[in-house]
Amino acid sequence: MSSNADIYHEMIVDYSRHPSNFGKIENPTIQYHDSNPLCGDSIDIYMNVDNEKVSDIKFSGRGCAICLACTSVLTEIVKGKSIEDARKIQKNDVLGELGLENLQAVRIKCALLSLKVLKYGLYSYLATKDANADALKQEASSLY
Amino acid sequence: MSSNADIYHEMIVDYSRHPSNFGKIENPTIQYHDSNPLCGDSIDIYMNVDNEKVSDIKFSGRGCAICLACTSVLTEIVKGKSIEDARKIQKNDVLGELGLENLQAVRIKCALLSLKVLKYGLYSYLATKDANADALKQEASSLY
Amino acid sequence: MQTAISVDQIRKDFPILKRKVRNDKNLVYLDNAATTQKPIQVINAITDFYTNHNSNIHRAVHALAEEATEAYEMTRDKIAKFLNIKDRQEIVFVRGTTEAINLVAYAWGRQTIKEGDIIVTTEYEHHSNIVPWQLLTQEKKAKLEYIAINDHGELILDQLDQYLATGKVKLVAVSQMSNVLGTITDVAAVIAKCKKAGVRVLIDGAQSVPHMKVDLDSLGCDFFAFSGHKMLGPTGVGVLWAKKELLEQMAPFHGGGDMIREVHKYETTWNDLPYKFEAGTPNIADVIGFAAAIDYLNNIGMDYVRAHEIEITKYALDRLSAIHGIKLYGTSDMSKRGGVISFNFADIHPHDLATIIDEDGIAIRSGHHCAQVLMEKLDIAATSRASFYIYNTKEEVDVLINSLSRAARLFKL
Amino acid sequence: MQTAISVDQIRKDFPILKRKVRNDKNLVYLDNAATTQKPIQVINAITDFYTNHNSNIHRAVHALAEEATEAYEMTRDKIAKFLNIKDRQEIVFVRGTTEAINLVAYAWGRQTIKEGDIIVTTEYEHHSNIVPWQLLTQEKKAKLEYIAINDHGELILDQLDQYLATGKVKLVAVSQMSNVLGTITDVAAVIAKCKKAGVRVLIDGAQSVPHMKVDLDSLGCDFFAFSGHKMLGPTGVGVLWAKKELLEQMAPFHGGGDMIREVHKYETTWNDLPYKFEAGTPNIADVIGFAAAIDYLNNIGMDYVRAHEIEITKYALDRLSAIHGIKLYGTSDMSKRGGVISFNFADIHPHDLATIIDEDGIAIRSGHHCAQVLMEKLDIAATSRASFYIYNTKEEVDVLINSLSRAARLFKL
Ligand SMILES: Cc1ncc(COP(=O)(O)O)c(C=O)c1O
Ligand SMILES: Cc1ncc(COP(=O)(O)O)c(C=O)c1O
Repeated sequence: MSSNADIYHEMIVDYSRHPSNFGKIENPTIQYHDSNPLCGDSIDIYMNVDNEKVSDIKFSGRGCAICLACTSVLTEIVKGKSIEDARKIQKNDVLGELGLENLQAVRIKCALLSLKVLKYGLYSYLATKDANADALKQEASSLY
Repeated sequence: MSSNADIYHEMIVDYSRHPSNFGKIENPTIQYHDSNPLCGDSIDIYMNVDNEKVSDIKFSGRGCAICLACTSVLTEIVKGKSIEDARKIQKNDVLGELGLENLQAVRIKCALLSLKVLKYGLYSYLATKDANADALKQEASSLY
Repeated sequence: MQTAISVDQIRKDFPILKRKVRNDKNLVYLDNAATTQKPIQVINAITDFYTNHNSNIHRAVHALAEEATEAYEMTRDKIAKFLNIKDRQEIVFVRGTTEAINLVAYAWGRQTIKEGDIIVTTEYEHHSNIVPWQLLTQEKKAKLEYIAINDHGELILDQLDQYLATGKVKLVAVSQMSNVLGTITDVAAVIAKCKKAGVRVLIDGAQSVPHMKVDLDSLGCDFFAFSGHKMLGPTGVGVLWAKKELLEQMAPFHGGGDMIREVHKYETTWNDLPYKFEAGTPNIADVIGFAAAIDYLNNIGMDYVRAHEIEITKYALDRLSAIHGIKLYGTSDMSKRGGVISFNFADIHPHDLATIIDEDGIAIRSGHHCAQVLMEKLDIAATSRASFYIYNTKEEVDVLINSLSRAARLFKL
Repeated sequence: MQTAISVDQIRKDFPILKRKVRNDKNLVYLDNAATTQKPIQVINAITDFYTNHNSNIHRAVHALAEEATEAYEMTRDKIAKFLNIKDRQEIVFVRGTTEAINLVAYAWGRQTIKEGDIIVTTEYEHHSNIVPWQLLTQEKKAKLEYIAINDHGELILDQLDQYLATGKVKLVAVSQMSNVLGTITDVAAVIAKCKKAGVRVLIDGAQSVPHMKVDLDSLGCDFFAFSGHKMLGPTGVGVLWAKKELLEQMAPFHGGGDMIREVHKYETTWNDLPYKFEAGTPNIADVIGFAAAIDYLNNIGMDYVRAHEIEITKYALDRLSAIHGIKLYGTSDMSKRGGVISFNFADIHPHDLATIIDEDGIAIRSGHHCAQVLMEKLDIAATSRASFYIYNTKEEVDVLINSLSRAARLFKL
């Protein structure tokens, strides 16, 4: 296991103070909220969809540095992607960016809360349009 | 601790097969029922009271040899006694007759079920007449 | 197959079996339906937890909390595998079978059962599978009905058909093995009938899970309850398993820590399964100790457990039935019975009998065994009950038989 | 007075304190409000039970059952003496504080609370003393009200007067010590007010009983709940104490074995107290282990416990308040606070802080501490919490302080 303190490199600390895409979108196409019952971290994600592309994404809420850094990276990855590509994002796409692949079990929930919210959000959007939307819900609920 | 098997001397075995005062009284002055929640033993005591004396006493129900022997002895002691004397009967008055003073804790309940029923029965009779009746109830409930 | 397993070997793992009781007699422990003894592996697991890893779980990030949480959750995985449960989120830790059944009565029953509905149970149930339904049906002005038993101590399943035909049955609650008669219920038949009628089934597995292979995925019931302490595990831990869709629909039971998602002053949302039903600090050490019990059973194999019990129960039934004055209860068909023998000996009250043979170091149970409805049905006050487990031997049965003859002498039979 | 007691001596009784965590760091365990560590005496008591005496209780006559029953019931006597409870029948064993409070909500609350009634709790309660009342008041269309806290983290008791003045309050449920702020509630004042108004009081003693002398006879509340695992005892055992008259009037909670007097098919009568509320096989081994914890505390004396905690908490508050960027919560008046320190460090999220200092072997808790209503009130998401017990030392506080400066460097404070 990597040392926990190694986690707190400059990028994470910076993201925690200056998160990317932090804010709200008025009347977004998609909005989803979830929280981590163990620690109270809480994330809302807002997305606008144009031509089946995520034209804009923002998030609000509060969380630890891990949570804010991962959410920042996630929103950066998603922005501009097609819905089809966005739904394929895996946890290591986010963790890898930040060198968090070996995060201890109890902190992984902080790192993946936003991915969970994203997947549920996409599911809520696709539920009525896409026969395979249920897979997204499954994925989201099994994330941790 | 005395050997458990010593308990089962002839007198106890005899009483268990031929209990004293076994039966019912129709329309008795006092009737009381209780059971041992741990083993299901169950005793009803019936008493007729004349001139504040227990002129007749009988019991029905089922129980182990210890229970039936002690109930037999108890009814023999009570029969003919004044209410005042009957209420004073202590557990060792019964246990002593049968050499059961050192009965193991878990069997003491079998031995004292009938004394408990007697005391509650007398209480039910005295409750409205005797200012000190509550003491009987206390005694009964603290018997084991 | 594990042909190498021997009872002698197994007995070495149970330190209490070396104990002398009363007048320096070897302990002969035949009260396994009440609770089983614990192998050193289980005792060590608890000691190890308190010595090296003790912490509260789920909510902290420090090293001990991480270790404790992981070990606690690993028990859930082991139970899932042991009983072929596909989704670990369906496993709720409780104190034991009794709490599991009460949880269903409160959290599912109170929102489901309406006036005039029927809950069906059986005449050979343990009080834990009767009293919660009495309380619930009384509260809801519903009805409780009983499937009767025949002379062999088996359920008369035609009666279930009759109840189901009313269209009012909402739940059938039945044990998979009677703790008094040892009868193994044909739960597959019960569940098939109920499924056809769209009726929920709760199985009390307190006596079955410890003694035979149970596959919850193929069984197909809706609720299943059992206790750790009857299968080598510590006291204070048991399991409620229920189908996820039911757990999701159910109201929470206990409110408190861990079962919530977000608490506000006037409204609260619930945590994911199974935590929604695990309020407060759970019995962490014993849940972890329970895993060692499951490992132990896996190691010897449930097939061995069942085979050993059949062998010893058969032997005991043979020897007991040769004694004049012994009345045996339950079926003699070993394919339909577990390692539990209830009997009466002439007119000796079971309590007296238990006290007398206790003098020879023998631990049996006497009384109503929390099955007073069955006692009423059999028209007896009590039975004596010898119940076996993996460490019992035929020699121990012989000690019991000899001791019975001493009782016969004392009572001049 | 036991002047001979030293922390060094006490630490020797706790095997886990010798453990190294993470990169060979000494364990510095400051998460005692979540659960305490266990002395070898408690671990040995559990081992001894399973090794020598294990049996189910109450219903059998054999030697092991007798020993187990006696040991189990002896814990009840020890608790009675420890808390000055006059009647041992008022002591009900449960899993912990959470189950105790839920038991009251179900068995007393459901028959007592009516539409329009008010239950009063406080802003600094643990979820265990909020969510059960939310569930109950929602079911009964009653109201839940909160006594607010002032800037020192103390209850504004005038608000209690206002609620009581409505004449609609049926229960006031308040903790004797906050698990986040450490505030010691003036429960004597609360109870006096409620008694005058004829209102029942439930005290959550989860954080008080482990840390200070509690005398239930002189306190005079109606219900009292606490957990064994927060006072050196095993997980899975706690106590509900309630006045006998209340326990007698209350409906049973769980139905099952041991809580009944006579079970018939359609009606059942209840066992005497406290067994009416102890359905099913209880957590026997841990109840017995709990007695060893009480012996341990009696041995060092609750006066010592409190004095030691005051000393170490004062020291920690002094050192923490000297650090730039540390925000402390709760009162600085040590006569009104226990050994719990919640704090925040600049803009470092408590989870990150806990992870960083865990690297130095330090176990603190971070998060909402099951007190989200309080977090909302303080307008924060979480705090870091260090909580002390009899084995903590000033040197351990120093380790914490040093580790905080490492966190400051990482976060470039
Ligand atoms: C004040 C308070 N009340 C209740 C509880 C709940 O106790 P348990 O988790 O043992 O049920 C706790 C501890 O978590 C507490 O600190
Ligand atoms: C068939 C059956 N059901 C339920 C129970 C209750 O289990 P527990 O006492 O562990 O809650 C038992 C054991 O006593 C049992 O044998």
